[in-house]
Parts: sequence; C-alpha cells; structure tokens
Amino acid sequence: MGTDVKVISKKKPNASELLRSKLGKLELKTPLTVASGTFDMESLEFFDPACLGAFVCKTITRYPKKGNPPPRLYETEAGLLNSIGLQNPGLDAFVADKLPLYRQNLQMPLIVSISGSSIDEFMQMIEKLESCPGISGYEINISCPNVENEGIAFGVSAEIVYSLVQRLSSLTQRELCIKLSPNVSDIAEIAQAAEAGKASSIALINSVFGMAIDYRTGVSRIKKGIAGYTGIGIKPIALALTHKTAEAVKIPILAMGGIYTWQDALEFFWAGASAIAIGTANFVNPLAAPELIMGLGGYLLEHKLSISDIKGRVKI
Amino acid sequence: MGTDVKVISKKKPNASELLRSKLGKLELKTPLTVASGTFDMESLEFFDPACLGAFVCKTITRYPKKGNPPPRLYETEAGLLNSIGLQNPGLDAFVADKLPLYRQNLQMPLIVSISGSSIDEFMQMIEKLESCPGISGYEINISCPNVENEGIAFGVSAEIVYSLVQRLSSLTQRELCIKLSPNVSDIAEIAQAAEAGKASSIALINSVFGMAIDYRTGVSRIKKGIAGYTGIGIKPIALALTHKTAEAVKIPILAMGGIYTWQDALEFFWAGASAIAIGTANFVNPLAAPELIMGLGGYLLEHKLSISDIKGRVKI
Amino acid sequence: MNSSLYRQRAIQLREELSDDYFTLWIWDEALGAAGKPGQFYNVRALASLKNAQNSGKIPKLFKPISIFDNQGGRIGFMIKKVGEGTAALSKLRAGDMLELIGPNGNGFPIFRGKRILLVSGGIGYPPLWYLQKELINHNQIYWMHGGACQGDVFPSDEIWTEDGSIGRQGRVCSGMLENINKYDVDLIYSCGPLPMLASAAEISKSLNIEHYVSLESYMACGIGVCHGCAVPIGAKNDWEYLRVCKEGPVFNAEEVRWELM
Amino acid sequence: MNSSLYRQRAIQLREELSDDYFTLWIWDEALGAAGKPGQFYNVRALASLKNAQNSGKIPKLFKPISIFDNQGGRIGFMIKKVGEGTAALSKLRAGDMLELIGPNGNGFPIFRGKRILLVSGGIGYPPLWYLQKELINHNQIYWMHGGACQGDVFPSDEIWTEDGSIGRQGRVCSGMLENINKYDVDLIYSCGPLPMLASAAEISKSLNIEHYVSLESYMACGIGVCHGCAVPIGAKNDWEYLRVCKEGPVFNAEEVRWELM
Ligand SMILES: Cc1cc2nc3c(=O)[nH]c(=O)nc-3n(C[C@H](O)[C@H](O)[C@H](O)COP(=O)(O)OP(=O)(O)OC[C@H]3O[C@@H](n4cnc5c(N)ncnc54)[C@H](O)[C@@H]3O)c2cc1C
Ligand SMILES: Cc1cc2nc3c(=O)[nH]c(=O)nc-3n(C[C@H](O)[C@H](O)[C@H](O)COP(=O)(O)OP(=O)(O)OC[C@H]3O[C@@H](n4cnc5c(N)ncnc54)[C@H](O)[C@@H]3O)c2cc1C
Ligand SMILES: Cc1cc2nc3c(=O)[nH]c(=O)nc-3n(C[C@H](O)[C@H](O)[C@H](O)COP(=O)(O)O)c2cc1C
Ligand SMILES: Cc1cc2nc3c(=O)[nH]c(=O)nc-3n(C[C@H](O)[C@H](O)[C@H](O)COP(=O)(O)O)c2cc1C
Ligand code: FES
Ligand code: FES
Repeated sequence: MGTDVKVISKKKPNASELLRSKLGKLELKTPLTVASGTFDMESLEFFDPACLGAFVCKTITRYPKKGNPPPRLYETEAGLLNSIGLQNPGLDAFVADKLPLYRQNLQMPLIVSISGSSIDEFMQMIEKLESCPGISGYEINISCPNVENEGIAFGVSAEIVYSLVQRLSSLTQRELCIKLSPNVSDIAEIAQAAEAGKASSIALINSVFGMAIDYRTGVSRIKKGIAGYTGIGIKPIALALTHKTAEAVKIPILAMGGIYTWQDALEFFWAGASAIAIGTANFVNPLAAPELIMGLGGYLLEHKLSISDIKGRVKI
Repeated sequence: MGTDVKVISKKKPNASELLRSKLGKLELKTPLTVASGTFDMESLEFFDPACLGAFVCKTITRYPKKGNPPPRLYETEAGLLNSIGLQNPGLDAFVADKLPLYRQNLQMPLIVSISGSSIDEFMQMIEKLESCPGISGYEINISCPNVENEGIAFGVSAEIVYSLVQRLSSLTQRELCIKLSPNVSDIAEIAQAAEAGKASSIALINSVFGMAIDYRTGVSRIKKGIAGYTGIGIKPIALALTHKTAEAVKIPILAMGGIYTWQDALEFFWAGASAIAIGTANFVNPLAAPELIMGLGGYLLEHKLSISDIKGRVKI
Repeated sequence: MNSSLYRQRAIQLREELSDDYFTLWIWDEALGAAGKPGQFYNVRALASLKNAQNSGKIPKLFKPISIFDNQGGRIGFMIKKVGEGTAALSKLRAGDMLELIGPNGNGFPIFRGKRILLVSGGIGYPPLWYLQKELINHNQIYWMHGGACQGDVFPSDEIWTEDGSIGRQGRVCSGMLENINKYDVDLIYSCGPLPMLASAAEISKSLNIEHYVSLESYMACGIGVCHGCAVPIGAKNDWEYLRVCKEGPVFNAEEVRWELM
Repeated sequence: MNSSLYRQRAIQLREELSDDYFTLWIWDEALGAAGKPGQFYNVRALASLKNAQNSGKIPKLFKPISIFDNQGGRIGFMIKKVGEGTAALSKLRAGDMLELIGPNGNGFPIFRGKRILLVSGGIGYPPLWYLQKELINHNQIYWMHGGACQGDVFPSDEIWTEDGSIGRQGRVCSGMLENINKYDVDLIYSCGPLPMLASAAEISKSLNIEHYVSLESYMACGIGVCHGCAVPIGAKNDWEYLRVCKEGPVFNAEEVRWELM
C-alpha cells in the first residue's frame, strides 16, 4: 500500500491512507484528478501516475469535431485563454483507438468526458460507452464555452439539466458526474437540478468567459474572440462557486479552477470539495500533480487530518 | 485647452483633443473615470484631477448602511476580494454633507452612484437628487455582490431591469448609466433591457463573486464568505463582457474591471468601450490615472488615432 | 504633478534586529515635521506597473507601517516579516527605493502629568517607541512588552515571553494589574495583536482607566476611500464602522466593540 | 519520480549574437543522442511554483525553442527576445538553470543526393543551422536568409534585409525563383514568419518542388495534450487541425492550408 503513492516518503506510512477519498461511487487512492483537456497519456511521462486518483480524458463528442481555427491560446497576466473547440476524433474512433490504450496503460479509474448537442446525442453516447468495459464513470460536459449552441446551452438552464441528467442516470450504474459552467447567474440551482436528476457527483468549474486583444492592432488574441479563461486568476471564482454548490447539494464535488499547489487544494477541501483536479497548472508545472500530492500528504500527516475532517468546514 | 490635461507634455498640443470623449449625454475631457467605491476626494491629493473625465462617487443608498463586518479585504494572487457591504451615510447625509464638498471641489462632471432595495427606493432617490444642482448623471448600481437581497437581485433579471430603468429614465434628463453584474448567464440580455428602458449608457463590470480561505485554519479570509473579486485577474472577463455587450446594444459603455495601464485601456476601447474606469488599480498605484492618461494620450498622438477610430473595432 | 501623499524615497540605512525584525530608515525633512506618534505610512518596496502586461509580476497592495522613530526627518520603520508584502520590504537594502503614502490616520492623543502604562505585543512595539519619546518629558511611563519568544522582544521596562525564554513567562496582560496598582496608572496606551488588546481593554475598563489602543486592519487604499479597514466603534447599542486608516488607527479602548471583532 | 520529459539543466555558456539574439548552451549526453533537426524543446527560465500563493509572481508557460546545434550533448538554443518568456530567457547567464521539456515534435525528413534550398527568416534560422549540418555531406545546399535589418541576419550563402542595411534589399522570397533556377533545386526547407512561409510555399507549389516548412504556433503543453497549437493540414477539401508540437512542427508545405491560417 505504501508503494501506491511513491511520491510520499516511506517514513510516513499513513499518508496514503489519509489521501484515500471517495467521489460518489468511486474509491480514489488520492483525491487528485486531472481536468479534462489538459492531460493525456503523454503527460504521464512526467511522473509516477500513482499520485492520481482518477483519470479524466478530453471531452469526446458523438461525431468527430475539427475544433476552432488558430490562434487558440493566449496567456494573460494571471491565466490562460483557450479556444480549442472540443477538437476530438468522435465517439467511434475514441472507442476503437483511445479506449484500449487507456485500458491497457492506466492503473486508475477512467472517467470519460462527453458532450453532445442534444439529449439524444448524450444518450446515444452513454449507451455505446456502457457496452465498453474499463470505464468507471462519465463526466458530462454541459459547460464548454468554446462551442456555440452545443454544451453550453444545456449548462445554463436548470430544467434542461434536470431532464438530461435524469435520462442519463437511468442508463448507467457508473459514476455520473455533471460538469458545470461558472458563467451562470445561479450555479446552486443548476447543481440542484443535476442532483434531482440523480447525478452522483458535480464537477466545477469549467472555463470562465474571457478575452484578450492586441492593444496595438486590435486583433483578438484568440481567433474566435471570446474564449475560455482558466488558471490562477479564476481561483477565487472557483472557490466561491464550490462553496455555493457545496451548500446547495449533498452529492460530492470534484472541484477545479486555478488549483496549482497543495495549499490551493486545501482551500477547496475547506470550501466543500471531495476531490480536486488540476488543469492549467499541468502546463505551467508538469510536476504539479506529484508535488501537490506530496505536499498534501505531508500536511495531512503532520496535522493528523484526513480530508473528511476539513471537507466543507470553512469557517465563515 | 492644453492646460486642461496638464499631464500631457506641451510639445504635443493635440493629445487633449484626441482624448475628448462622450459618454451618452456627457462630454468628457478624457475617457477616464474612476470606479465607484475605489476613489474619493482623498485620492485627488495624489495628482492633478485634470486627467479624469468624470468622477463617480461611492454608491449611496436611501438610508444609511453600516456595512459588513471585518475582515472586508483580502488580496489574492491576481486581484482583490472586498466585502464592504455598501457602507454609506445614506441619501440625506450625502446631500447635506458630501454633495456640497463635491460641488465645490470637483472641476468635472459628477456621477452619483445609487443603489436601492426596491424600484420605489431607487425612484425616491432620483427624485431627491433631481432637486440638487451639480450632478451630471447617475450610475445605477444593480450589481453589488456584497449586499443580500438588495441590488444584486435586480441585476440578474432582464424584466426587472427593464421596469426599473424605464421608471428612472422618465424621472431625469441627466445621464443614466446602468451598472451591470458579471455574475449572470447572459449579460447582453440585461444590457438590452436597460437600453429598452432608455438608459443612456451601461457601466460594467462590477465585482465577480470570489472567495479565499486560510488553508491552515479554514477561516474565510473575508468575514462574510463570498466577496467581490476585482483587479487584474478579472480583466479577461471584463473584456469579454464588454465585447458581448457592445455587440448587443447601441448605447455607450463605461468599461472597467482590471484596467491598470493605458495598454489595458486600449484593449477595452477596441472591445467597444466609450469610456473606462480604474478601480483596484487606484490602490495598487495611486498614480495609475495620470499615468494611464499620459500613456494613452501619447499613444493616440503618435499613431494619429482618436478613440472613435478604434472603438468596437476589434478584429475577430 | 502634485503628489503630496505619494513619495519614493531611498533607504538610507537598514538595521537587523532579530530573525524576522528589521528597521528601515529614510530621510525626509518635510515628513519629519509632519508625522505624529501613532500615525503610519502605507509603504511598499518599489514595484512597477509599467510592464504589468508582460512582467509576470503583478504589483500588490501597499502595507501599513507605523512611524517607529522620527529624528526631525530621519524616519524609521521597524518591520516584522510576516507575509508577502513585508517579505518584499525585508529584501530592501540601503539605496533601494521605498514607496510611501502618508502620513495617514490620527496619532495618539498626547497628555501631560500622567502616570502612564504602555503595553505592547510583538510588532505593536514600534508606534509606542515613537510615542514614549513624545511623552517622556512630562509624564511618568512604565512600558511592558511581550512576545512569543526572545526574538519578539525589545527594550522596555518589563519583558514577557510566552515561552519564558527571556523576562517573565506568560502573556503581557497578566502583569498589567500588578503594574497599574504599583505605579498608580491613570492612562494606558496599547498596541499589539487583537486578543491582547481585547484583554488589555477589559482590564482598563474594569478599573475605569483611560486607554487608547492602536488597531491593526487589512487595508487597500490606506487613505479613507475604500472602507475596507473598518472596525466597529461606539457605544454597545450605537456603534458604527470607522476606518482604521482615517478615524484610527488609535481608538479609545472603551469604544471599540471587541465583541464584534 | 520518472521525469523523462522534464529536466533542469545549468547553462554552460551564453553567447551574444546581436541586440536581441543570443545563444544558450547546455550539456546533456542523453539529450544529445535523442534530438533531431527540426525538433524543439519547451524551455523556461527556472520558475518556482512553490510559493505561488504569496510570491506576487505567477509562473508562466514554457516557450518552444528549436534545437539550434547539437554537438553530441553540447546543445545550443539560439533565441530572439520578443516578449515576456524570451525576455526571462535573455536574462540567464552561465550557471543559471533552464527548465526543459522535450525533445518534442517531429524533425525534418532527411534526404540524400538532393539540390537543396534553405530559406529562413529572422528567428527561423536556428532549426536550419542544425538541419544543414545533418544534410551537408550528402547534398548540395544553398541557404538564403532574410531579416528586417542587419541585426536579424546570420551566416548563410545569401543575405536579404528589408532595409537593405546588409546583403540584398527586399524580402528573402523575392530571390527564391532565381536561386531555384540557378541551382536546379529539387528540395526546399523553410522556417520563418508565417507570411514568408506562405510566399515560399506558393513558389514551390507553382514549380512543383518538394518543400518542408517548420511552423510556429502558440503552445500550452508542448507535448500533444491540449490541442492548442493546431494548424490546418491536409488537402483543400479534406484537412484537419494537426498539432504543431506533435505532428509538426515540420509539415509538407503543400499540405498546409495557408488560406486558413
Ligand atoms: C496602522 C497599522 C500600523 C502597523 N504598523 C506596523 C509596523 O510598524 N511594523 C510592522 O511590521 N507591521 C505593522 N503593521 C502590520 C503590517 O501592516 C502587517 O504585518 C502587514 O500588512 C502584513 O502584510 P504581508 O503582506 O507581509 O502579510 P500578509 O500576506 O498580508 O499576511 C500574513 C499573515 O499576517 C496576517 N495579517 C496580514 N495583515 C494583517 C494585519 N494588518 N493585521 C493582522 N494580521 C494581518 C494574515 O492573515 C496572514 O496570516 C501595522 C498595521 C497597521 C494596520
Ligand atoms: C516549434 C517552434 C520552434 C521555435 N524555435 C525558436 C527558436 O529556436 N528561437 C527563438 O527565439 N524562437 C523560436 N520560436 C518562437 C518562440 O517560441 C516565440 O518567440 C516565443 O514563444 C515568444 O514568447 P514570448 O513570451 O517571449 O513572447 P510573447 O509575449 O508570447 O509574444 C511576443 C510577441 O510575439 C508574438 N508571438 C508569440 N509567440 C509566437 C509564436 N509562437 N509565433 C509567432 N508569434 C508569436 C506575439 O503575438 C507577440 O506579438 C519557436 C516557435 C516554435 C513553435
Ligand atoms: C486547453 C484546455 C482544454 C480544455 N478542454 C476541456 C474539455 O475538453 N472538456 C472540459 O470539460 N473542460 C475542458 N477544459 C476545462 C478544464 O477541464 C477545467 O475545467 C478548467 O481549465 C479550469 O481548471 P484550471 O483552472 O485548473 O485549468 C479545458 C481547459 C483548457 C485550458
Ligand atoms: C473596495 C471596493 C469597493 C467598491 N464599491 C463599489 C460601490 O460602492 N459601488 C459599485 O457600483 N461598485 C463598487 N465596487 C466595484 C468597482 O466599482 C468596479 O466595478 C470593480 O472594482 C471592477 O473594477 P476594477 O477591477 O478596476 O477594480 C467596489 C470595488 C472595490 C474594490
Ligand atoms: S484602507 Fe481604505 S478606507 Fe481604510
Ligand atoms: S501545445 Fe498542447 S497540443 Fe500542442
């Protein structure tokens, strides 16, 4: 067991126990996962994957998506703008090519992120994926800011979220995690709709709407104009929305948004997260994940705390 | 005329002309104003006020407000959290004590920021202020994130915004600027409601919901928990919302949110702002305003541009 | 440009006090004439906004620091490194630039012919140093200072440390009553961490002794604009939030609504 | 921890080239054996995340930099300072640490027995330097290099500057046709700013000459994960977005959908 989390010094035999977590139906060896679209097999060449509790893949759609025209990226003072446009090979290619690769190489639960342009499309995807072994759960992306009339439309209406989740939950016994958008008036209401539809967990936040312009030329730094803003600059926002959502629902929360360090992680646990993910930090520090788990494990050990001791106990 | 904008070198006699701007009914000597709550008479001791085109005071309410318990402030990696709770002496004290002071000392248009807990309250305030000379316009704050059941409730519903603005516009010929919240699903819809109600301009953005927690103790850095996030970290968000709003309405936009430098200012003009305001930057650099105007004037002169040449012309 | 409130001044001298404490000295005759004990400056290690765009370094807020000493223009700041802002200050050496806004706030009220007790804890020391110099010729003064350990204490009449590494062991307030009686104290000034000030205020209140505290608060503007530094001041049922940077930092201890802090 | 893709290496030597250009050399035998011409590293001046909380300094992305030279482990990066990331690199001196991810991407395809034209513009120079060393023994090579002014040009067979300060005046592509004919060129490699590459591609296409371009793109991960660096590649009516960092940076010029860039 001690060897599961190699990054933690052997002198502290209990860190891996303190790090054990649950996200809905999933038992996680650590509470750390990766944010969809920011991590893939290549990233695992940087470190021992034992620091991760689960693997969330890039969002896939029913049919292949070309993605958005370049430039797709721009780094701002305190974060990153992206406009990938959910480029992906589509469900069939995913099942044929990617899934076997994941199944063969991942030593941890795989959560497949999916997005669709209609409730039907989402249902078709789950139906197909249900027939594939080696998947532990789904992250339902109803919140990508970079795809017009797809995904995001779902994310802003509580009624639609309810009917979508209710249909999907009837199709699977696997973990069903609904990923919410921060770009809404009342995230609690959307989270409650997902809970009512029998989601088993909530993921938040996806990217915030953001933009940057070359002040000399007036050219948008991102070809499509408005993009998705992520990274350290959105941390206060993600934390506020985690807290709001934790107050509103009982199902567990997989929180993300500007998490770079173990100190950031602790803030999110206090705010109510059961597990966390790092996204943009993976780019800025390819060793962010093992460093986070090492620091978190050390802190929990030193203070004899488990995550459930602090989860949601922020003092206001 | 050259002496109006003293910060601009006398060798460039046209900068002050290039900086002349309009915001709705107001003629501004420069397109730069200050964000409500971040600037007051004390701030004018830092520099020659000629760099400002207008003065926006701290939001006042019908009755005095005590404000929120401390701590009210926390600085994050890339911005500031505040939870002032609209502390103010109320309308009567404002009219009796503050207004004469402003009238006596300000050499520029005064915009009075007001907030209310009902349409009636807003109307009472405008009625009283209409009888006071020396006011050029109103900023209607329907977006403060730090006051429960007041202000913010207005900001998220297009219908309420429409009826509020429609009533208020019938009461005044002065500039009527509606200040919007970023914490909504569709800011364009709210802006359109304000325009339909005959607002003469839009101000945006107010603070974004944000939070920070002491990772060691779990104590919220801000006593009330969720606070208002401002400063450099919200710039991409403010820029996206300025662009969205500029596409949706014809009335001019007073933009703010993370503006620190003249380069930031230019980004907002490209995105569609007619005028801009600095808020948090006033704290981080008390000379932010004159430095911004000096830089902006110099840039416009050098490139023989006026603000109308670039306003809203972002290339996407 | 009229920048009466904002200045950049070179550090003339830097002194090490203990691990985390140090003193920075600047020279400015005009400021020397202006500042009073209890007033403070908002200071920062020079940070440039010019390249905020692409510097990777985001300029941060100024931090309030009391006037520690003033020798007619030779102005000293005694600083404890606790976080980012004070860490940046701790890196300054003679010749480096300090940004200053102030003097801010109201000073301590000054009396004559009193038997005074000064009570300070940790970094509450500096404003009382300047204060006692102002009071010393016309009053009797007894100064108690406390800290967590030896590194937190500085010259005074009576030293307390929580770990007992030097002076008497315990919290400085534990010795107040004894000294109040011994020296027949009729005026108290205090500065230090909130819990310490609250205890001190309780003691002075029970004995009905006039007591002025200098409060700390997180600040944004430091000049009275933002209302971010407010604390509850007034009578039990009729108080309001006053600004530490403007109406404070010195308040009458009896008027501070400790129960709401 | 297995960090095969991520390394920190000390700068062994730094050379100044012209105002904005400089070369950094590191030493790593394993990397020397691995890297091919056209491949690149994502590099950064060592930045620590440890104290992101309170450092006031937010760590930024790595930047893609080509392998400029490789002498069996003595690896050189030739860099132009254009913005924040390269400015941070420009401050490094011998002994400072460089963070490296890579080698990334696919190199240039290598041929024998060809009459080759190399066309580079500005900071497109470094990958072609490494490439020509690989090609030189088995091919005939003619290298044209252009830049805005004298500071942008480096050793090659033919120099162009836009301001005419050295070499021929104009854009480097203006001379391509002449040299293609003169040297009976049957293979082109190019690297430089997008408009230059597009013109070069038009010329090679019109003459039906095989042509490989190395493209630039803004990158986040640099290893194929984020799809942020994608460019349109393929046939006119059947193209897809391929990743510069993974399928590139070298593409067949004819397959690049220039009209969509
Ligand atoms: C009127 C006044 C006068 C002062 N005089 C001096 C002085 O002469 N010398 C001196 O060293 N310090 C003085 N201080 C305290 C000093 O301002 C703070 O230590 C400083 O602001 C901390 O900033 P930082 O960025 O280093 O730490 P931060 O990162 O802001 O904080 C570090 C830790 O200290 C706590 N903290 C931060 N600011 C305060 C505060 N104002 N009060 C209580 N806890 C805080 C935080 O919660 C955190 O745990 C004074 C404060 C006030 C209000
Ligand atoms: C595969 C590859 C190999 C490269 N090899 C080298 C090399 O060997 N030496 C070298 O000096 N540079 C090389 N570059 C370019 C280098 O990566 C960029 O100059 C660098 O990323 C700029 O970063 P910055 O932070 O300094 O500037 P930024 O602040 O990011 O940008 C400064 C200016 O340059 C523009 N810019 C930024 N990045 C790019 C880009 N990738 N392409 C075009 N314009 C850009 C911006 O729009 C801006 O106007 C290479 C790029 C790629 C993709
Ligand atoms: C380049 C990039 C690509 C992303 N792709 C996806 C995606 O395909 N599906 C998704 O749900 N979220 C996607 N996201 C959002 C992240 O999963 C995450 O919600 C967001 O980045 C906030 O976390 P962070 O601040 O740690 O990056 C992407 C983010 C980035 C930066
Ligand atoms: C301390 C503080 C107090 C504020 N008070 C008000 C207010 O009273 N009324 C209001 O409309 N906005 C208020 N705001 C919001 C600002 O006016 C502005 O919308 C926001 O700070 C975004 O701009 P910035 O990023 O430049 O600070 C306040 C902001 C701060 C930081
Ligand atoms: S810090 Fe702004 S009012 Fe005191
Ligand atoms: S930079 Fe991330 S895929 Fe190329």
